[in-house]
Amino acid sequence: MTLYLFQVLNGLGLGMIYFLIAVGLSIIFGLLNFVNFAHGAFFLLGSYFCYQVVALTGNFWLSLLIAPVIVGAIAWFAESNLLNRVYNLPHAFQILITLGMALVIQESAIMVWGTVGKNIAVPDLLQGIVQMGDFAYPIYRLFVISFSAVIALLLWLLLERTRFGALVRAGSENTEMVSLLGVNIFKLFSITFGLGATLAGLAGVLAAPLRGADPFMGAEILGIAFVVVVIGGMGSFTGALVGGLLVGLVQSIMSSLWPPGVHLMIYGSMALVILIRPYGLFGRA
Amino acid sequence: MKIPRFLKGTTIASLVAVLILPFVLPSTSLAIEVLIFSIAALGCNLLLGYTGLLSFGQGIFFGMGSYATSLCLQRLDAGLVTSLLLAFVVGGLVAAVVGGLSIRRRGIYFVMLTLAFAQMFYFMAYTASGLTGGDNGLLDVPRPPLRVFGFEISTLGASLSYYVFVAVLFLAIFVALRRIIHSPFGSTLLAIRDNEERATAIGYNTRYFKIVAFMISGSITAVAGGLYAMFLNFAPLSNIEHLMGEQILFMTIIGGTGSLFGSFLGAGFLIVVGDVLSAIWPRWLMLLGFLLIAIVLFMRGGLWGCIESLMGRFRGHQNTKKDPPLSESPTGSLSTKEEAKNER
Amino acid sequence: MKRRTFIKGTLAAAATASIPIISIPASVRKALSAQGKIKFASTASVSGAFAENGKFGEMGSRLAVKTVGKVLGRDIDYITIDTEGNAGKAVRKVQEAINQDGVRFFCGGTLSSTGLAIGKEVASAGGVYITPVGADEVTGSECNKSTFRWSVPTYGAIEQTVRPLIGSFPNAKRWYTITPEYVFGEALLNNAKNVFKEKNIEHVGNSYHSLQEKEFSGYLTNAMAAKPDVLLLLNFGGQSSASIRQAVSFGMKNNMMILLAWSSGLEQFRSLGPDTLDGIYLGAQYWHEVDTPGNNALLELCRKEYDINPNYPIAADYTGARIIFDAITAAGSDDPAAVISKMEGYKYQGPTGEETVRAFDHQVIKDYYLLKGKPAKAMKDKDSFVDVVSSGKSFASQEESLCKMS
Amino acid sequence: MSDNFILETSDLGMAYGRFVALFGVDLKVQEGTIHAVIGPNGAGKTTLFHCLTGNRLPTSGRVMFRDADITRMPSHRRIGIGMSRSFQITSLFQNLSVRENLRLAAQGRHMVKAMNFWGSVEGYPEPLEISEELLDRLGLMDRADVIAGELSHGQQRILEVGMAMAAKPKMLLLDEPTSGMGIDDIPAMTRLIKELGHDHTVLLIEHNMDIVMSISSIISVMHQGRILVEGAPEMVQKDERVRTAYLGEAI
Amino acid sequence: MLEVSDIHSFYDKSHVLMGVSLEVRDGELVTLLGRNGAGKTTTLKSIMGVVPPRSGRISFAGTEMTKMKSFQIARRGLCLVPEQRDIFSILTVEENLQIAKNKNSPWGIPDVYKLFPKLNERRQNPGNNLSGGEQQMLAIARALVNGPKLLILDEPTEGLAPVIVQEIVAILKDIKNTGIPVLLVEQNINVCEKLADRHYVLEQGRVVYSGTQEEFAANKAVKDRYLALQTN
Repeated sequence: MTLYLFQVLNGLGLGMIYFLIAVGLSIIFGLLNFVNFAHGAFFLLGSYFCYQVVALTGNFWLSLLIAPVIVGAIAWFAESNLLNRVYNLPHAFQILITLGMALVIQESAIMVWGTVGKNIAVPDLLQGIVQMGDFAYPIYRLFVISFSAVIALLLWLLLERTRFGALVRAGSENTEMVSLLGVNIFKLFSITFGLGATLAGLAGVLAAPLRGADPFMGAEILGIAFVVVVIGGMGSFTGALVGGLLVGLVQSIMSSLWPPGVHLMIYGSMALVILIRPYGLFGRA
Repeated sequence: MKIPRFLKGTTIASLVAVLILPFVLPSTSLAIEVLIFSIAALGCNLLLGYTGLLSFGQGIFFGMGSYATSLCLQRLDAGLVTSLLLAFVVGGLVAAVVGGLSIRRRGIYFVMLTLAFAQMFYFMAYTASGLTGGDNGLLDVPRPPLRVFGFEISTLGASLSYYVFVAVLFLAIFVALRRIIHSPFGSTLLAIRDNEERATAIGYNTRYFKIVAFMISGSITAVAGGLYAMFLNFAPLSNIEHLMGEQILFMTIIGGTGSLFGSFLGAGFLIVVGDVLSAIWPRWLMLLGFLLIAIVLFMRGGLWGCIESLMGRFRGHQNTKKDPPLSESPTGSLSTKEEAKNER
Repeated sequence: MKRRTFIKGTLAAAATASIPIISIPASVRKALSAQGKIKFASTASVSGAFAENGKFGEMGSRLAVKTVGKVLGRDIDYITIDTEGNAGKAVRKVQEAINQDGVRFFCGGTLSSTGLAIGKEVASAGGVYITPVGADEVTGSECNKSTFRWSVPTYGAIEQTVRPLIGSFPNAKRWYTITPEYVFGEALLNNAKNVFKEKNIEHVGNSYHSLQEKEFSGYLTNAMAAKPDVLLLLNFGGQSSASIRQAVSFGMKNNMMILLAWSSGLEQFRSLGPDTLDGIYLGAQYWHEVDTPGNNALLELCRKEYDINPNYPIAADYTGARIIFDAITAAGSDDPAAVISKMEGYKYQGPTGEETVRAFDHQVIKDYYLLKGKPAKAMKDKDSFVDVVSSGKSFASQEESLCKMS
Repeated sequence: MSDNFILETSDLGMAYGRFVALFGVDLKVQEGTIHAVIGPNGAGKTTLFHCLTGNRLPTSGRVMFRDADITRMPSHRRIGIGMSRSFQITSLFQNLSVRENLRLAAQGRHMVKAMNFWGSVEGYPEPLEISEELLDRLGLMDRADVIAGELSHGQQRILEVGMAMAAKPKMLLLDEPTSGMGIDDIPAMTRLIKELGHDHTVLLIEHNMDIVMSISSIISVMHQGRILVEGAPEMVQKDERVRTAYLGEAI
Repeated sequence: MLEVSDIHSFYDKSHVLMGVSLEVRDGELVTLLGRNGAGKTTTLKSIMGVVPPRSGRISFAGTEMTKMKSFQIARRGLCLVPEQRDIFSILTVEENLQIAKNKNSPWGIPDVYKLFPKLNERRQNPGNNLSGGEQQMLAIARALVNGPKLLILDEPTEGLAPVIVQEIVAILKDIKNTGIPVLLVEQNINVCEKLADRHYVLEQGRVVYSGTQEEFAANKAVKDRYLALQTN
């Protein structure tokens, strides 16, 4: 029984990282109606920038601050110079151009950091474990859970309690009306895109000490992020949170129950959700 | 004598291309690979270019085709034609299931469903290692001689004779697809791609058409998979990866959707350029990334679109043909989104 | 490095393409090629998802080509084949090299599936191929006349890691395994189980995971629940790095020993870092600090040429290429059949000491190492991550071998 | 009693959540007439139209066509029983030629033949003949090979109606055929609809009163989800309730 | 204030406005009348830059606005209350107002709550919980807090019960009395006649009649010809 309790804890840790990646993807889709296949690449950049900052300064906390911001800035630049040209094109073109972008980022990462993965040490402050009976749980993982919970809370406050958040939500319903209220919708798009990428970058930083940085982690995580978004419902904060936790929990509990079926279950459940609830658990038509 | 429409134009171009391909490419085996993937891209094009369905699931059919052929050759000791026929049937059936479920949703959800199925089939193939060889793939796939009514026509042992065999199949499929496209069925697919709502309103049950399109596409792609397995004497797991589907999709789009010859151009371009660049620069995938971006920004008609507009300019009149719409509905546009929302 | 460029390829199109059409008889072609250079190809995944190994493998065979210079007084035409991490592409390119360029000598291969398939392709052309991939089938059930393997099979990897560890810690009676679910992992697991049975070890549990997995917290939790004395990791590459990293973060180093049966050597140790590695037991095919004549020579060459310490892929492909060149020289001909017969039973000073190419299954008989990570302050240079605990040769006998060479 | 009613609705109701768009509409369309449905904005005409074409499932009531209950029949099957529609917002195959648009519309009547993927289009002459005939009738012969998206707006509207005609229906449902048309194009459309009335039953939603009054035999005036008044044009024109409905209640 | 001269607008190929000219002067309430499909809503959308005119000029308070984007036009003080109301359904009443709030507006959020006490009661309700009348009130309130220099309303009484219509009319009167010019599209003639200073009538994308309230009230023929069912 304790085993499953711990698997739940693991699932939470995983789920929160999935949430951070997925929520950006989801908000971007909700507001911009834009399918971003480059989102995983922002996660990848987050991890590598984290590595770089730690390598230069030895300070993980600094990288937690800086790396996501740089990722966000890069995304902002890409959005306002490149992606904004394809908003009115069919989704197929959006998929294509962002897949192209993801490839460019991935290969650039290999050029800069090489093909061998990079190790990022857990910061001294968070090293060690909490012993709980027969089980131990890394302090860093507890930090990831609580830190991303705080981020989730802040994000929720941002989306639900501020004018900016209200604008994002309003825009996901009707961009034209938002612009008729005198809001520069293009700027709103850029900011939101940048924010989404920043969150993905943050997830990358948090994941770096857990799994290291490697050039293919972006493509890997993108699949999961889409599963989370589709299950939760595109454009929904709650959906991303519930979807992320759900996928995380399924993944870790399945690893005790039926390990080979983990991925089959994840993608199977996504297909099932689309077929039964087309707009996801919390999505709107 | 009247030449049937499906034999004119790009069919001649394909014939010429097939004849010169082994001479202009560095090797026959590269030419074989180009043709095999051209066949797969043709299958994809029927969906994407002629029906407006962006499927990430083409790898499923390719992989299933290669497994079906390989197993049929290895375990049933069947002949070449039988094995390819089996791939054809299996591809069609799998496509009916995958397509039939996926087309229940539109737009991005359709794409996501095809992606989910691609992953699921991959994990199934990976898990069923007794049948598929798992990660090692199926080794020792024979390439039996080509026999028609018991007469051995060729052993297909030499790569050139196998090239000829693949080329004949490629041309046959090309001509068949041209015929399909110009049939009442094919013309209806174009109508569905253009405006599904209207197609429904004038009496078409568009679901049937889409499923049949999926089946044809799946069968053709599966045959390509089968040919690939015999070509390599090997059916690797990567045949059924979603990356395979992605690659087939890239070929189709780079070549130009809505033009069958474009599929040949796209497959040829991606494979030859990939082969050349990978030899020169290990980071060649970055160039592919830039290429994809450039295609979206500057040449949405793909290579064939470029050729068409060049020919148009050459003839001195402007080409006014619009870019073919890519996805089943232009849900990408903001205005459409608003319209959808205001619709009560 | 030399490889056809596109321009050259197109210009020479007619010439090259005419080869299969005119279909020169094999004997004539062989005679023709005897006049020119010796063609030798390195296959490695330089682009794509497994580029980390591929890059070094290629460096190894290039080093061998450079060191040897000429064979039989003829230049070596060195060709690199990027397998793109894709077995299908690999086979196609090998086919091309065989048919178009007349290459008969190959080395390298990064992934098991690639190595197996290339072996089949080379065999059907009657060439020679030596590879360091992990798949036992290469010299086991799928063995063939053309294919040789430098790396120690899973049997030896387990024998030389699990057994000595049990020997040193007779009280560590409870073992838990984490296994990737495919042939390679399964083979390691079965070998381990045999040792467990023989040594009366309690195998307290096993977790399978898929080849895509990068998150091991779930499996590690399973392992913790079983309260083992030793955690035996049977995965490799990026997956084993992730497992170790996460196992260490779960504090598992404190309550149990961790043994990675099949590490990828130096590059992997670098990416993990000394803090993580400290105290971990690692099985390895090669370690650059081992003091043998063959290794010392390689070390010097590699430092001179690339200014780095050799790692496993470099050593493997260097040695593989050297074996082929030596055999050609010994045979006095580049006829593959003659070369193969010289390779069978060949004895030489390799990087791990004296190494022998076993004739009946083409397996190279060499040492496998059990290493132990040491703390950063004990490292005498930046690459000195581990101490060698033990080493030795363990190979299945001919009776046990699945290889039925035809 | 319903001998010559080709289309009947009984107690047709439609609610979108809390918003009720139709309150039990009983519409009866007599065979061989041009029947217009008019009404101010928000009267429920479009919703009624959606229910008749099968785009929306009504929340209550029935739709009968030639004595068969078609309330739940999917829209693509309505062509087969002789019902055909046009769209308010032009809905053509923009990238196909005018002739092909019409041919496809004619072909849709026989789904099974349309599924033939091996024969050639020429091997199935009936739709070709219908499309030639319609090109002539619509006055689009000289634009036959032009891509539909390149037609002028007026011509697109004409083609829009032509597409509905191609299925050789018993009854045509036309949704604002003149919508967005310039004044110069309207007479042609008026003439076309009037001619249609000779051999079809036509149900028409239209705002252009000139057209409605000059060609319809019966007019139903809708207001707030109900049929307010029904009758001949002269009668409807004079009805004070209709005037109030259009100009607004005194407040 | 607002001058629209000879604008031509298109939806794709369909030529909807064929030279519409009108003006709204300071402090004036002007109505735009006409049957469905006459081009009233399109005129408003052209003014707001949603459907930019292909030719012609639009200027407001002496500034040329023809090439501006919607949000720039809105920032100059043109506030549209659209026909569908376009209340953000997942936002609460309060949030709907907050995102529109402009500190330069003479109306703050408390002011509009005073104006529409019903909204005050429902301030924490999401937009999709409101009745049609409440939605209309919220749409107007939202425009007011946005700081209008010209208020543009598209059929504010459509589909509303007579009692609510009266309420809306009263509010519009109040707004007019503050001196803000209003451009009103309305089908209910009675509403128009109660409020307007001048009228324009649109038919087939052209202005076919314009006149003061007095002239219009007296002209039964124009009403029947263009607004009700009479034909020539």
